Amino acid sequence: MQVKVLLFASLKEQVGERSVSVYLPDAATVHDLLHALREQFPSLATRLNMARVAVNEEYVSPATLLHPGDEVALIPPVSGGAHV
Amino acid sequence: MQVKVLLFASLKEQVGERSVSVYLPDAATVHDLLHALREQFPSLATRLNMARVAVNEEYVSPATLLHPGDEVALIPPVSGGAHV
Amino acid sequence: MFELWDKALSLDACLRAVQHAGAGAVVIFLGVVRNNSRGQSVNGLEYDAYKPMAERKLREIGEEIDRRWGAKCAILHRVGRLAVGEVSVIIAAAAPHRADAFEACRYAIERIKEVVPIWKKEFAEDGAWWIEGSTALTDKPLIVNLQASQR
Amino acid sequence: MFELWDKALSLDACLRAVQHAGAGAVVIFLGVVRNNSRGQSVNGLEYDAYKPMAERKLREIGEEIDRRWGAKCAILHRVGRLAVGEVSVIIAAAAPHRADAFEACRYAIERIKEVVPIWKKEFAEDGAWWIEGSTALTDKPLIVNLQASQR
Repeated sequence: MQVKVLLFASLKEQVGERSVSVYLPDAATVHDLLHALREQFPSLATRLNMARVAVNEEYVSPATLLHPGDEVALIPPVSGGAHV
Repeated sequence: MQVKVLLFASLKEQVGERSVSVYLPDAATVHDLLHALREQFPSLATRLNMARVAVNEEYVSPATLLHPGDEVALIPPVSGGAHV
Repeated sequence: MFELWDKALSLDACLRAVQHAGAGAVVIFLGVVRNNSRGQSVNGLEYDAYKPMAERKLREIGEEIDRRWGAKCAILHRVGRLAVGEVSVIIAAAAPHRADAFEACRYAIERIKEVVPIWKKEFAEDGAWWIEGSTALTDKPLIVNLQASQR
Repeated sequence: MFELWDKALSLDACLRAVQHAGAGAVVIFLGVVRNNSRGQSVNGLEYDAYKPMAERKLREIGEEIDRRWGAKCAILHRVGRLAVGEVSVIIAAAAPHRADAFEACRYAIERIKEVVPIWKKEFAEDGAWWIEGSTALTDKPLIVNLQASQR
């Protein structure tokens, strides 16, 4: 299956795109997705280690199964709220 | 000397005046003033025990000497700030 | 700005008084007249004050907050009669960091209830009561109902 | 009201969203862009966000605050480019009593920095930096200067 992965902040800027597409076998997990992203974008490896993954707007664990049509996002450590 | 004493909240309402005048010997203290007030306004006695005294807009102790022209005020326990 | 007003308080005025380029955090407290107190429904409040001393004490609180937290502070307090929903006090505290702004603002409201000569009268279903003493310091505030005691 | 805006935030809108007759205390937090950070002078900020998830997470914080403190809450957060002095976030919390309003408001800002997918980029004298991770949780936030790392 093909999964679209949303990128934000430094990840978006590094890749130059708001999202990337990754091809995964059926029944792939979030762990598999991260592995595929590291192969496809070696320059992101360090930042991928820091990021959490959200599926359909909820944080998920690496064991979570992905399904076609899922909205997947990489969430670097957040820094909103206030400057202080 | 004659001392004008400002009244607030329940004290003002009980007496029906914003201030009262009290005659005191020279070199009288705040303690003497409270004594004179208790004699002059027996109905205030309980509430006088709860009140602090301010002279020239500062809280003072019973031993403080009064001087002609001092602005004296009786300060019941305060309750401003907010209702909660 | 440390003032007692007999008209509606201005949040904008408080904000303008405290904002500065180094202030990353502003914490504001608004006291609002509730529709109930002590289990009774309340129609409104009246605040009495020793105005010059109250404004002086508010300013002293602001100076203490500046020394302790490096926060710039403004306090407006209503006097006179207030309806339910009206704002009785506004405190704004601006500091470089949020922890200081929160502590400063909280300190201001607690300190007001200890030292600033302002008193409130509650117009409740069970009568009109002068509340003397802070409900924050004693479970049983000293309340004085002159009408009742004069009956 | 739990929203991300790309224009100036409205304090009035937050207040209107939380006020109710039983609320005696309203505590408001404003985050303001400072002119300095990490010892550097700062020209401005840019906030990026995963908007639908961020608004959902803000709403979840509001629901948690309602359950824990009985406080009604509103949160507005800016996205896009902000100049020094502009307001990046407004949190309003209204509760029957002031202790709850203060705790609720403080909790909201701390929780935002943990779970809400919003990120800021600092435009400072030493370059433009994505700040990833909360300065509240670590002394050394993870900062990422893409220009520098690509040189």
